[in-house]
Amino acid sequence: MSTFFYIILNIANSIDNNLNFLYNTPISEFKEINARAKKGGAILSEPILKVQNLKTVFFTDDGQVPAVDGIDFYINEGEILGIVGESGCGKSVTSLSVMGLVSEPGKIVDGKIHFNGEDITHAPERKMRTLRGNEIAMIFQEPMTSLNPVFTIGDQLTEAIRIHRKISKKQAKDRATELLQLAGLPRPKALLDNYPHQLSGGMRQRVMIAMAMACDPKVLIADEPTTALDVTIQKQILNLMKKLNRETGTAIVLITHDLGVVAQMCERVIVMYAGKIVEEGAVRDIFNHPSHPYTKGLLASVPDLRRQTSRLYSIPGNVPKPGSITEGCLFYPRCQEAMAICAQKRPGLVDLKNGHRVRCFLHGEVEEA
Amino acid sequence: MLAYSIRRLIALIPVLIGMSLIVFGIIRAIPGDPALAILGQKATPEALKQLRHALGLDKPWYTQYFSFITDLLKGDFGTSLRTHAAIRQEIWPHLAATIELSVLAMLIAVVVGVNLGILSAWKQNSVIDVASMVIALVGVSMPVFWLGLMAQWIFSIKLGWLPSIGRENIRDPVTAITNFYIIDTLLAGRIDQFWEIIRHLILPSLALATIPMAIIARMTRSSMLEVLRSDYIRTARAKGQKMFWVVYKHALKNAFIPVLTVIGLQTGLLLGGAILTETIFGWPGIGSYIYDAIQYRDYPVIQSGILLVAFIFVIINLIIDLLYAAFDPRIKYK
Amino acid sequence: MAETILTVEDLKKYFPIESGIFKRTVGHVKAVDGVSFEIKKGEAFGLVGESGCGKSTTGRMIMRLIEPTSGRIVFCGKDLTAMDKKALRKTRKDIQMIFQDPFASLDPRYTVERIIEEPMIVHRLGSKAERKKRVRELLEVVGLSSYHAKRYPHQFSGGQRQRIGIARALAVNPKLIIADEPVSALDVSIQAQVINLLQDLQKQFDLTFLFIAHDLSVVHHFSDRVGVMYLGRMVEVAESSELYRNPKHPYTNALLSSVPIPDPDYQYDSEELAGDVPNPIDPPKGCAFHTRCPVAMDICRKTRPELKEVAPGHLTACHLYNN
Amino acid sequence: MLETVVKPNAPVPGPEEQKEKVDSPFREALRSFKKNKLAIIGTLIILLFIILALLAPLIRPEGYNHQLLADRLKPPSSAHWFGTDDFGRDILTRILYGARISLWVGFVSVVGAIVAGTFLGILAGYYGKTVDMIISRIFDIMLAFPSILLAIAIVAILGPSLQNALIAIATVNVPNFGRLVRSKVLSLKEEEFIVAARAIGMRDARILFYHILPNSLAPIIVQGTLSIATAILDAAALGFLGLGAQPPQPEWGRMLSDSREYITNAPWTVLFPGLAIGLTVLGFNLFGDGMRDALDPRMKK
Amino acid sequence: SSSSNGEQGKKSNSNGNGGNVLIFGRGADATSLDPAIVTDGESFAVTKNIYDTLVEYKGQTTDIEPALAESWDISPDGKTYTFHLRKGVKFHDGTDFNADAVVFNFDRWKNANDENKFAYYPSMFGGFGDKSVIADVKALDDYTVQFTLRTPLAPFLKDLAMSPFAIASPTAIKKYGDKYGQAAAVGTGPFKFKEWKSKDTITLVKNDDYWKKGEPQLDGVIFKVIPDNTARLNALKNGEIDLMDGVNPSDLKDIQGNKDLQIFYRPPMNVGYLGMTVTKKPFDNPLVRQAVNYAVDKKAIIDAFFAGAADPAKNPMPPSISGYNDDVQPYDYNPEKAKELLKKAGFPNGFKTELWAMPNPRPYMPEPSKIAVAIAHNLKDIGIDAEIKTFEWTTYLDKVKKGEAPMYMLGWTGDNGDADNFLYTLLSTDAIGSNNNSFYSNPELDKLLKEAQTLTDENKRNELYKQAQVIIHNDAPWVPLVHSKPALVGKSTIKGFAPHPTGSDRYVGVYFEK
Ligand SMILES: Nc1ncnc2c1ncn2[C@@H]1O[C@H](COP(=O)(O)OP(=O)(O)OP(=O)(O)O)[C@@H](O)[C@H]1O
Ligand SMILES: Nc1ncnc2c1ncn2[C@@H]1O[C@H](COP(=O)(O)OP(=O)(O)OP(=O)(O)O)[C@@H](O)[C@H]1O
Ligand SMILES: [Mg+2]
Ligand SMILES: [Mg+2]
Repeated sequence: MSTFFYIILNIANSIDNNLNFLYNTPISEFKEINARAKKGGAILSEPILKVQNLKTVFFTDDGQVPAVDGIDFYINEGEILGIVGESGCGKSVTSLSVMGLVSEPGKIVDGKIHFNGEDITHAPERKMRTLRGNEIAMIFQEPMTSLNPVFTIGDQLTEAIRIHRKISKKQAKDRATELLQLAGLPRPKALLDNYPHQLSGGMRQRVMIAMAMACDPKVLIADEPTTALDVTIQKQILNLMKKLNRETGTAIVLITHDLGVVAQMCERVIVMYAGKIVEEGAVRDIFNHPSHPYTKGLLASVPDLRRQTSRLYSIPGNVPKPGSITEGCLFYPRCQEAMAICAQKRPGLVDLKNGHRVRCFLHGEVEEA
Repeated sequence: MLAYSIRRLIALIPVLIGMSLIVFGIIRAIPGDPALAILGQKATPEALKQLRHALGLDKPWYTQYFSFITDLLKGDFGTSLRTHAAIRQEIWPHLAATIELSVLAMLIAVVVGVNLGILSAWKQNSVIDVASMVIALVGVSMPVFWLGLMAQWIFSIKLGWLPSIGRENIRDPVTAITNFYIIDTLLAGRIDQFWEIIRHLILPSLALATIPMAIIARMTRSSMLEVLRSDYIRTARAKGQKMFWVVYKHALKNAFIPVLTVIGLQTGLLLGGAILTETIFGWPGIGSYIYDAIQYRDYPVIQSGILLVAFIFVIINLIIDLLYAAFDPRIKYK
Repeated sequence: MAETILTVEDLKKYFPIESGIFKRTVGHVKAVDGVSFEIKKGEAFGLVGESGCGKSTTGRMIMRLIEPTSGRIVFCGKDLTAMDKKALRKTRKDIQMIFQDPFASLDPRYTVERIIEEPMIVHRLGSKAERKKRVRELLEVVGLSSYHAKRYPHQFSGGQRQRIGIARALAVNPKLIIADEPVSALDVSIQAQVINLLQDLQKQFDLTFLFIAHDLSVVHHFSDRVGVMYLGRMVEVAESSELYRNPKHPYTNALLSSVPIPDPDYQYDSEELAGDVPNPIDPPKGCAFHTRCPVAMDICRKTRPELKEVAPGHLTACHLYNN
Repeated sequence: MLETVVKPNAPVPGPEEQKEKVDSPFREALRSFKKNKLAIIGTLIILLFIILALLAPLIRPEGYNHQLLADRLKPPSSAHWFGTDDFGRDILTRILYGARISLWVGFVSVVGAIVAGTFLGILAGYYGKTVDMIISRIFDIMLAFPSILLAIAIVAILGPSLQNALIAIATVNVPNFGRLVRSKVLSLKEEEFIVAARAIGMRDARILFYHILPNSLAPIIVQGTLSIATAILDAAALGFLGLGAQPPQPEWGRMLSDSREYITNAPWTVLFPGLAIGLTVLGFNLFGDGMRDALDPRMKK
Repeated sequence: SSSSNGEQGKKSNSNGNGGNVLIFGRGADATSLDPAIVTDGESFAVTKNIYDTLVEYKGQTTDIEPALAESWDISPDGKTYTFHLRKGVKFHDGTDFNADAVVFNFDRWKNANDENKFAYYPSMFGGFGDKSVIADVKALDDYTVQFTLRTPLAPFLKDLAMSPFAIASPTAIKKYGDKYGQAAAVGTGPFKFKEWKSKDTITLVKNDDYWKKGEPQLDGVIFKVIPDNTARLNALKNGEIDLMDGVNPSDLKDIQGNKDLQIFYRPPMNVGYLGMTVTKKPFDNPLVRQAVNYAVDKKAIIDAFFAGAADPAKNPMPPSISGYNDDVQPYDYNPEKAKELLKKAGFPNGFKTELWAMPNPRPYMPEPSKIAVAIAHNLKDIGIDAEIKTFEWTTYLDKVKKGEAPMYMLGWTGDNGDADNFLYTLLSTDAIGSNNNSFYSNPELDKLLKEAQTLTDENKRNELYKQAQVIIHNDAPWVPLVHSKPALVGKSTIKGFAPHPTGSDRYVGVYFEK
């Protein structure tokens, strides 16, 4: 039932995107539209998080690294959005940019981030603090190192709660216990007094999830939450996230490099390559009809348990570092379907149907703006 | 933890025995005759011979070592060759003087150094960072004795703000109870005297604190930088915690662990290495006590003094190890 | 089929847990607890299992980089466990290893040329010129160019480094290659390149592989036969396709159903394994898997099941198949 | 002997593979070192002192012991930039010649400590067990002694002289390097590339000298340069106590202690030697820090 | 500094200590307060004020005046001394001072036979028990003591005035046993021992019952250890101490210009010299030794490193001691002559040698290593290349005494103001192995010195000593450098202080000007 609901929502949003209407609308109007929409009782609503043309550059000694090079995406309430891409393509920097946590020497140089209709791109630290962990929460790839080793689980959980909720320590503790239970952890009460090192990786990742859920965030950004875990544990964690998403309606941005995980979890997916979005759309569309040669290659190069192929498809060459390719399509050097134009011009995103977009000249000669 | 400490202490025994052997060996290897040192320039050869006999210096070394060790095990440091006083009684005031000085110096070094390090790391590459790191670098680069001299010259000779030497106002001596004058004056209820003690402590403790402060600041900074890059700091920030608390709560407790090692090492160094500062500031501490004894070849005093300092050093390290457990729950001593 | 090149019999490794200053042994990590299998010439034998189940330890014991606590390793008819140091060094020419971490397994101070040449120097193969020539050939074989020879490892990407590691392993014409998670650290697109390369080399040089990985789909793809390990023990051994089609052990089953399939329409078996892998210091009595096993029986808590052939060429250690 | 490889696989062209500079790790380190302003300042300071030390006989051919009692304790002037000391000797000249002593002591004592420490550290780290136990305990014991007292004792045994101060400083530093090398050997032993070397069938000795030692070099060099700084300070401290260089050698610490009685009347006699020590030590500290940043991968991203 | 004075005054009043306590700053601590067992000046400086001796040096001389003995008779053969003791004197512990106390003290030293304990007794009186010059000490009545000597001893009375022969309370000595001198020190002197903080302070308080009426005028004396000369002077300038010794000569000029401070010069009873080991080549050649004598510019050295607080020396003993030969013509500073002599001795191009310098300052030489540098520079001028070597003090003494040094610097402070204490002690053949470190031996000289020891006629003795000095001058085993007048610096309010040549001062007659 809920899946159906989401599909509808997706379609509605895709239409909006295609109209390219909302992007250029000032916030005040946005609110108006929203109000109108509510009045009319329509399910059409603005995305909870919207990123436009985000560009985050690292100003290193060896020059500028455009880790995130002008990406657009949005996520609606209650949705699970997948972001896939290989190592170094800018997935983490994207999420950190949204959180306002890009560290030196990185800087958001361009673009807009709207949360709940509000522009938070360059919001002051004070404002960001009220959002972080409260409205937007985040969990990281490494469960082993993401918890502070010298404080108890209880300390860290109650802290997460008490930063945003004016409640007593006792109440915070109760809430923490509840959260741990929600995350499916056994003996939640006893766990509060444990230190991270006394927990297994899977348990720690659950604690991280519990912590992220502490203040019922509207958006949860999960940056490769299961990469470090064994498959059986990964399954537990993924199931947990799905359950939370269903029960609390928290929108999840699921960052991963595992296409299997995306297929299992997400409704919509963004494929990133070297700091740019190369393809975007509903999971089914993309898995069934990958349009970008990179996406195609990626899908073909994953061994599938269900069949014994003699040889895997492999994309030649290496993933380039963002900024290392200055001319033409970023994928051009590895592309098997490359054309002359690919070497000279940068492709822009071409809209296919149903919000399926692809950055490739094969689908139309749209140049990057 | 108690059991662990006891086991550590037991394990110290071979180290201490090794140390005592080395100290003993070194001292006997030092040329120069204690008898001559005692009797001085005017000594006659017969007198020297007789004194050597009286002091037991003509016995074979192993006999001397054995009696030294057996006495030591009985808690007896022996008597000074020169003053004939029981070392146990003589040494304490000196040790207390040095401890008082070192503890204060270390306190200054830790408080200032850690905060300087934190600020630098927090505001990496800012003016504050560069400034405090330059200060720290200059701090480790300047010879302490020179700094001490300069401080003395400026603050007590030129400006006359602070007393230049000693632990107390000589005209108003402290009645020693614990020999920690800060405590003694308070016990005696003499606030005026207490301030006088503090005034005497300021220059030498600052001079002594310079190097450890600089080292601690640098260590804190680099350790802090590493910690600030770690995932759990990102987690803490992602919770919406204020940067101040992220730094002072989450980062510091982790970053402090390597700093702790440095603090332990430096405290040990201060105890034994205060000689120069003690000389300059006329501080009647253990360093000058031992140095004096070396000059006079006062074997029992050198032996006991160095061993005591080394022992304290080892104990400090043990305490530091136990403190690790307090800071880092991953370390468990059982 | 072909002759057996490697036989591992009841291999065990108990790491002592030392404690205190006196280094008293207070217990043991039973990293590998009685593992047996054999590998035939020209075959790729895959070893899967969750983290910490003893895969690497097994691999390293075969190279005698770790001394086994007990058990026998017979390689080409020679008992490796009984060899002295010198003989062992000689044999190492025939068994080579590829490591998981392409960043840590190459000495950062040497050029690629030197790294690949070193095994030949150690085993005194060829003249200097011959060795140089061969290095270049090897580089080409693994898909690098000979102009890469003068570079240092840090100037390569992960996939390229892994190729260098492979070239080094090939340098002395080994008979058996132990590949310990050779692709786990690599990106998806690069992973396929390396797997393909390994497969090509296997055919080209008639190599035998012990292929260790935690990713079941990779093992499934690469290996002819697969062994599944759980907590230091082998729980199932079968031909690759047989294992997927017809898993016997509940653990293998769970493992298979946990692998995310890159297909949005795939229907997952919603059952998930409860709990974590138990602590190898204190493994559960009886069948080590019974604490997480959905179909555990009484006997599983008491008796440890033996690895037995339950179908031709299909072995499993589970009480379900005891009668 | 070697079988020729037949069919080459298709090479994988990478975009960045065309013409990249081939940089050894050393060159890379050098490059990052060059970018470090403070480190460059440190290098310049050291170079300055080295040049001055080398050129001292040319700049001041009259030597460091040219006394003119009539010119005692003259304040800085155009004739004597840093003034004169109580023998009427030019302080600048003495500082120039003193640089030779300080640099020499710092360098030689540290090299001595490195050689001895590395040897012991390798023994302890690689052979482990009893050897390790014994050596480590000796290091523990040596480190438990206050180093300045230990140095004083050693000088007392050998007699006060520059050479003996040098030996004392080297000895005191041995356990530092020993421990460093030992821990480095221990950690490298677990590194995968060492495991790989063993897997190749390499002998222990070869692993030690071709892989473990070269990889321990960076921290040793870093620690070494920083130790030169402390060694110079230690030598000055010993000189200050009269246990180092003997007069009329222009050792800076000795110059300080010889003129500290003039601090009120002729402060320049104290000021300049102190500054010379501080500056040189600062130079080595800056240089060492730069080396650490350049060589220690932990400090890199 | 005046403000800090006032402040301190206030505070000390609150402590009930009185502002009338003199604080004496010095470089080292005493070793024991039992003067009989110590040999170091720092101990005597304290005991001098706790104890009295039978007779006392007068003023700043080494002449004798009554002290605990009001008067004495000497038998014509010079072998019996009868002392009439002062009546009504009490030890600080309240016990009576009387003849028995004197006998007790002398018996204690004489019969000990333990040089570890009593170093000065055997060295001044020839040994313990039967070897001692003192055959017997007995009480004739409560206040009369008779000493019987085996042979006449010319400096006997001067010896008795020495600090080690101070009379201590028998009761206290018995009571404290081994701890006497550490835990307690009980004499009859002007001040009572109160507290000793090792290596820090020794506090003496006024003895209200002192036999000399109206003395002491101070309420107490505190001896404060400040090892460093500069630091000590700073402390004085800051008003933390009142008086100090061990002044850097270089500071004297500055002090002279300071209204708040005054300088006291201790009359010299010492000699600082450059010794040559005559058994070592090339110093076995008197010409070489003379050449060295001509080479050293004493005046320049005194100007530079004594700030004038020393007299150039030409004899091995200071002029204040009777028997000094002022007719000896000094070797003047004359490098040309020195070179000539060297040439004559067969060293036209000079030679290489070592010049040993003491590591730490001594009363007769405040900055030995600097003086060594200056001397080496002088020697260089005549072609002698002398490398300066230093050892730690005990090692230095040890090696010098063993004759290992070719040239060495050393000195001597007189004990009792007698010529014998210089010439015989330092340059007789008998003294080789103890204090004749040049290993100089001249039978002619020995004969003169031996003879002088037994004479009681002052003039005849002096004649012999004058001859001796000529011999020594010609043989030139030393370069006598200086007789230093060590400076003490005090607040200008200190009155009545006159430092004594022996180096131990009494704070009797000393007061602060209001
Ligand atoms: N602090 C930094 N300084 C310089 N470059 C950086 C920094 N952080 C990230 N980058 C660069 O930004 C690019 C994107 O990094 P990011 O961490 O977002 O990749 P990712 O997609 O999350 O990869 P992974 O899957 O490995 O986590 C990388 O090429 C990286 O080199
Ligand atoms: N040197 C060692 N000392 C003690 N325990 C060890 C040692 N090496 C490995 N172990 C333990 O042995 C067990 C098996 O380790 P092993 O590395 O073989 O696992 P693995 O299956 O390769 O895991 P991974 O997938 O994480 O590589 C683990 O519990 C590990 O902690
Ligand atoms: Mg990432
Ligand atoms: Mg492994």
